[in-house]
Amino acid sequence: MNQTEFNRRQIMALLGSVAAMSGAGTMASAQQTGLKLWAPGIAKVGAQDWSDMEAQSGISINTIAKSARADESIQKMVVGDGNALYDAMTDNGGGMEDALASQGAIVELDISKIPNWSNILPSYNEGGLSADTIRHEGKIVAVPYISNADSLAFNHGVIGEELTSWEALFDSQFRGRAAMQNDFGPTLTNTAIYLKQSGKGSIDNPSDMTEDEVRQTCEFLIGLKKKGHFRTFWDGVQNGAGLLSSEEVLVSSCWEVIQIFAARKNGQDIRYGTMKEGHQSWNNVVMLTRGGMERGMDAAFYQLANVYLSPWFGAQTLAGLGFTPQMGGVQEYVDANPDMFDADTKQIMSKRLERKQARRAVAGNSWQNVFPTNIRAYQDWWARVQAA
Amino acid sequence: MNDYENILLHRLKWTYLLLVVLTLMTPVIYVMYISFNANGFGANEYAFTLEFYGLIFSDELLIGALRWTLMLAVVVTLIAIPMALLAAKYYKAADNKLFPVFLLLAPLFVPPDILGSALLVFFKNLNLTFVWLGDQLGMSLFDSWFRLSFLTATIGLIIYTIPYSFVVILITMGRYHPEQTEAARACGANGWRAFWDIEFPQIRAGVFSACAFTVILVFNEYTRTSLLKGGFDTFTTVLISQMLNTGMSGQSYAMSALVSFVAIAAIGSIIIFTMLRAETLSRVARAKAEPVMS
Amino acid sequence: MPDQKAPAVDVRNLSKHYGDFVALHDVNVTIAAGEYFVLLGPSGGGKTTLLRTIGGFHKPTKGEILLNGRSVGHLPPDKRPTTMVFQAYALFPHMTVTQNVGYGLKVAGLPKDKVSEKVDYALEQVGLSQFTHRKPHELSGGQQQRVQLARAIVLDRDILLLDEPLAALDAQLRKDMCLELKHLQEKVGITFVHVTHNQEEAMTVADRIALIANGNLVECGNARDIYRAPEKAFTASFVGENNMLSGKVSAVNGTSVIVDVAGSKLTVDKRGLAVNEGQEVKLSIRSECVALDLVNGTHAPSDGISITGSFDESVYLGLTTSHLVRLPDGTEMVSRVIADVDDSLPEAGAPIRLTWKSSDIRLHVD
Amino acid sequence: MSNPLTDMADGDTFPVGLQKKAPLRERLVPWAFRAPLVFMLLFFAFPMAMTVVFSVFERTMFWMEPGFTLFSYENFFFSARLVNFLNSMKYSVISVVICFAFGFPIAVFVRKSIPQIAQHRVVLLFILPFMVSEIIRVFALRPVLQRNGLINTTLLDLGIIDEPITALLYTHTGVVIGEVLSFLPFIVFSGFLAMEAVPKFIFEVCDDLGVGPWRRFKDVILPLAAPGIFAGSVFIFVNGLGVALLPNILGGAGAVNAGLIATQAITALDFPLAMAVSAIMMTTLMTLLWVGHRLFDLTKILTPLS
Repeated sequence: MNQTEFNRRQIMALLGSVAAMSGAGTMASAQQTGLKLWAPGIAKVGAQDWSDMEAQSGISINTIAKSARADESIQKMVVGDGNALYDAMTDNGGGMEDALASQGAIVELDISKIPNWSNILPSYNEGGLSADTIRHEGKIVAVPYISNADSLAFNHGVIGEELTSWEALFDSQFRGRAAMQNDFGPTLTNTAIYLKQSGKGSIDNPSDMTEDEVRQTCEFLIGLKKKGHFRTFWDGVQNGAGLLSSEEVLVSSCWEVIQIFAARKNGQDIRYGTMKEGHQSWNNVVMLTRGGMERGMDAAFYQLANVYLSPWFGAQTLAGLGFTPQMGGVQEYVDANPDMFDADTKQIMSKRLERKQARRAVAGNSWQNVFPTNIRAYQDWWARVQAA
Repeated sequence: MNDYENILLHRLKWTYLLLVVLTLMTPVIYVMYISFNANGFGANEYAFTLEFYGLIFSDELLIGALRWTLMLAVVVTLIAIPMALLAAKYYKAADNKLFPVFLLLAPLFVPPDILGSALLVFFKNLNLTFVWLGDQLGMSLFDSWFRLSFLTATIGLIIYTIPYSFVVILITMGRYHPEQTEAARACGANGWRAFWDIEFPQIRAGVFSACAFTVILVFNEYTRTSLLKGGFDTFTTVLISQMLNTGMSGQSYAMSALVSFVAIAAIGSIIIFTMLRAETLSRVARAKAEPVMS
Repeated sequence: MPDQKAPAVDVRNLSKHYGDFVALHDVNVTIAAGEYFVLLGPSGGGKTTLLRTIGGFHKPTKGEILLNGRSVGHLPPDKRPTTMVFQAYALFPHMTVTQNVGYGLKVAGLPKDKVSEKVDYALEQVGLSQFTHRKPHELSGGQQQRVQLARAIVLDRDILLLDEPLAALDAQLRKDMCLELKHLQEKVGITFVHVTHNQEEAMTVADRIALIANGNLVECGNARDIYRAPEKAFTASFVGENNMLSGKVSAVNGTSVIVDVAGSKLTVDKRGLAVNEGQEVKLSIRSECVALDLVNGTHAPSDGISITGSFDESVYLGLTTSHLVRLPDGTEMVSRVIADVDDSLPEAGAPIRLTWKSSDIRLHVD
Repeated sequence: MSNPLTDMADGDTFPVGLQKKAPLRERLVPWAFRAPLVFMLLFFAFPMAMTVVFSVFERTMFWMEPGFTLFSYENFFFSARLVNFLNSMKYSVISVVICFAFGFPIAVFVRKSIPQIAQHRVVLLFILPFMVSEIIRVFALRPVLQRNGLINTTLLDLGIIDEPITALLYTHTGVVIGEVLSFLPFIVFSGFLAMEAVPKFIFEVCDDLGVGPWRRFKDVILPLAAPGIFAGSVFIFVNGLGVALLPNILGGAGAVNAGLIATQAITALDFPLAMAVSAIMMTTLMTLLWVGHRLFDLTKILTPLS
């Protein structure tokens, strides 16, 4: 064997490994038989991993972690190879399901295959308030599993008084101690709600603003940012909770789960207020991708969707992460099996449910639309806010 | 270090050096510290626990990610190291040394995000052209060759790691005398035998440390992999997506602590091993030299 | 079996260019089988390039090389009937002496016992039998070169190439190694091609010496002819301590010429060279053939075989003493005498006459 | 110096005296040695060059289409992005200077007063921090620098400060701290390589001539080690400019560098802008390396190796 032998063999090895790799790549993904679910951590309840969800739904679930960013999921599902990789995915209703359905990335659902669909919240039925958040052109394309009205978390221990208005978030007394989410969807909608209700800006519909309305909102934020009002913009639950629990910030617009984690971390008195101007309400939905349908994973999907609409899931998510259940009958379920939660968890759950009703009752609420009509304006202006 | 140098100043410099290494190591030590804390990241009270280390191997997501990362590390090393070896041999024999050096060391100077996004767009376009080509020719053989997948991640990581292994191998080759290859050829060995019997055993240390270095680099790399990988998750992308979502789980800290502990042990043993060998060699040499003098 | 009458090495108009630098220019040389042939010359003269081209480490730009009558221009070193000993660094540091010497045989695929038997014999020949398990860095310079020799001869190749094998050794060890090399060659009987810039080493070991300078083969001959009767001016200037004089031919009569050098007329044997009047020529006289004429001083008439100058100084070198004399035109001549001169020497600057035998002065035209 | 390319090429025997054209196999072998370069040309040089082409494409809803528009460049140069880019350049230079001030003396110390065999091992110590992934290292900085972080609490306990310093995190200083801690080892490596060009006797000669450490550094070490130092500084400068991680996690208002702009553009599906930023970064890098090569021939860095 001589030098040329070595080089030819070495080149063969190179080509061999390239073929093996692509083979390995596809082989490995095929070998995972379970439902390939692209979802964030908040889509599971119970145990640290997905074992409880799998037990309830009777299918095996392979989750791939998903971040909250809307444009990332659009890029993955439409331009990227999302359909080849994922059978089902979650995202914000009232916007994302229209975008994905319009691009044929997700398919219409046959709700007859979801027994628990009967106890879904009435507002989701035909003509209901949030009916269109799970439909695209009248056809049901998504199943809601959690929803909430996002509000302001504040450090009651330090501040000493209950905050009931978004004014506090932008007030100079919290200069350098305020934070908002690093995503244009929730942040711009929340600010727009405040500007509209407080009369400081002429904004018609905070969840689908015109270019000029986006400019007003962003310039308001840029002005504050230049004055050093915002300590930072948080990304993800751990970051958001860390800011509050370490008293890095005293007020922060965030998800309720962040307020719960922050309060639980060091036992400080961190609360989630009810804002008089209104809240940005949203829901998270689970969808069946076209690829999932083609690979015949729809049966497994329907079983999972059934669990998401079961009172068991509703009770668990309310107790654990503090999200609003999407179905009725949760209270009866909790009474039916008293040993599931200890006494004070039940008490917390009912108090949370009460406050959620109070928040949902506020007139100014408006939906968070992650896929507004002129999304380009949102993105360009948001880049300016980030760069300010 | 001659005899007249002020011994105190010398020790001061040594302490400064070790202090700098320690400050650079604080994140590593901090991660290990957290991995034993029951109530995790950022909590005030500290409760020692080994629970998370137990959880590592039951956490399906983490193990799956680990498997992908190991596969990626092995494949990248198997391709990058022979390439670095060939490139080093070419560099040694080339008369125009500027071109190979520039081409092989330039990836060091390209920031990760820039390299990642440039390759991402390039591969997407390449894939689109291949698909278009496939449609023209009416066959779909290479439709999915360059879609973002294991292959694109491997190519990106090869480009990232080859400068490091190229330099490491070049350093060990610096000490090799080419006359020995010629002597082997004069003894009747052909090109390959001369390389395998004579040159390789002497640069083996460099090649192995280049392999270890590449595996560690691939293991800890996040930016380029996250931009170029397909549907699978590697070790770092799982950690990050957890960080950006519900927060790094206890076992994630445990896993990264374990990985860095293993890597440090590997590098540490190389240091100790070379120290011991140098010690024994010099002692043997001294022993041999003794009789002549007496 | 290579046919007997073909020369071991036959180099035909070999040229080697590195870009525009000409390392070898149209070299022709033939080395007979079993001959100890030395390539002597200044460093950078092209002798190593010639050796390495014969060994297959360089490809000729023009011309051809035949080993034992076969053209080998395109063959790599391992496919040629040659093997090589290097100046240094050529032993495999990670192998013991036995492994080093036996490597060629292992590559050739000989069975283990045959290899160890031949290796022991080769080590015995070079006197290293008790160093078998040492590593190269545990050997002295001389021992390392002996291991290289053993490693080469164990292969029973036809031609052994040596690239300045003794350059790295100190003077005394080099002397002993020269004799060892000569005896080894006689014992083994194969062709040796030895490159060196050391004249003494060349003359000790060589059957024939080729002088190579700036890419050209200047001259070829046995040690005695090269030393006593150098053909070319360069050979004279390089081998031995020759006085080089240049002058103009003033008259040609029969077999000798009169050359005007620094004011004196010298008669030199033409040696059959085509020379005409007025031509610039070079003359060479070995310094030991030049004697100080203390007897009749400068007033004796010039007889064509002597020259006058002023005494400079004398240098005592133990065996010999060199007397330096400055000629009127500034050139310096050396007279080297064996005996220790006890009688008084002229003071510096005193006029002196140098005489020599007419057969000792040689005419060179190029 | 024999040329391995040619000797390795003629791998087999031929009938005696036959001088036919070299077979395919012999011409193939030199190509095996060029394979790595071809790979790098195909998958590194070519894609980076293509960024210029893609940066002038038209932006569509989800991808881009061939066309010619300078909108991306206009979008970059006439917006806050340019200010951020120049700002991040300024802070990168600051971190280069800090890294050099802290790191280079270590390289000089290792080269000067540590025995030859131990030198490589000491430099190896600086590889240890890379055993943890770059992202975890930066994330771990947050609890150290934040309001009730490690530094603030220790300083408060020692009474040096009475209320926590908030400038350490979510500010440009935070980014610079992150850059220095991430890239300091690289100045030690490149310094160590650069010091290879400074022969050992220099230190004895300078002591002999009574040259103080500062003058020795300025007049002797700096000129000799310049190529290595320059390469190390360019490495840190360009990475400081391009690593999106640091400003993203440690930076606050306005702390946005080219890398972050590019990745944000990718997430916002504005691929032409991302390519424009990459093209601008590559041109900055090329000019820097070209200037460096003109000032001090950069191949000198690797000469001690070959």
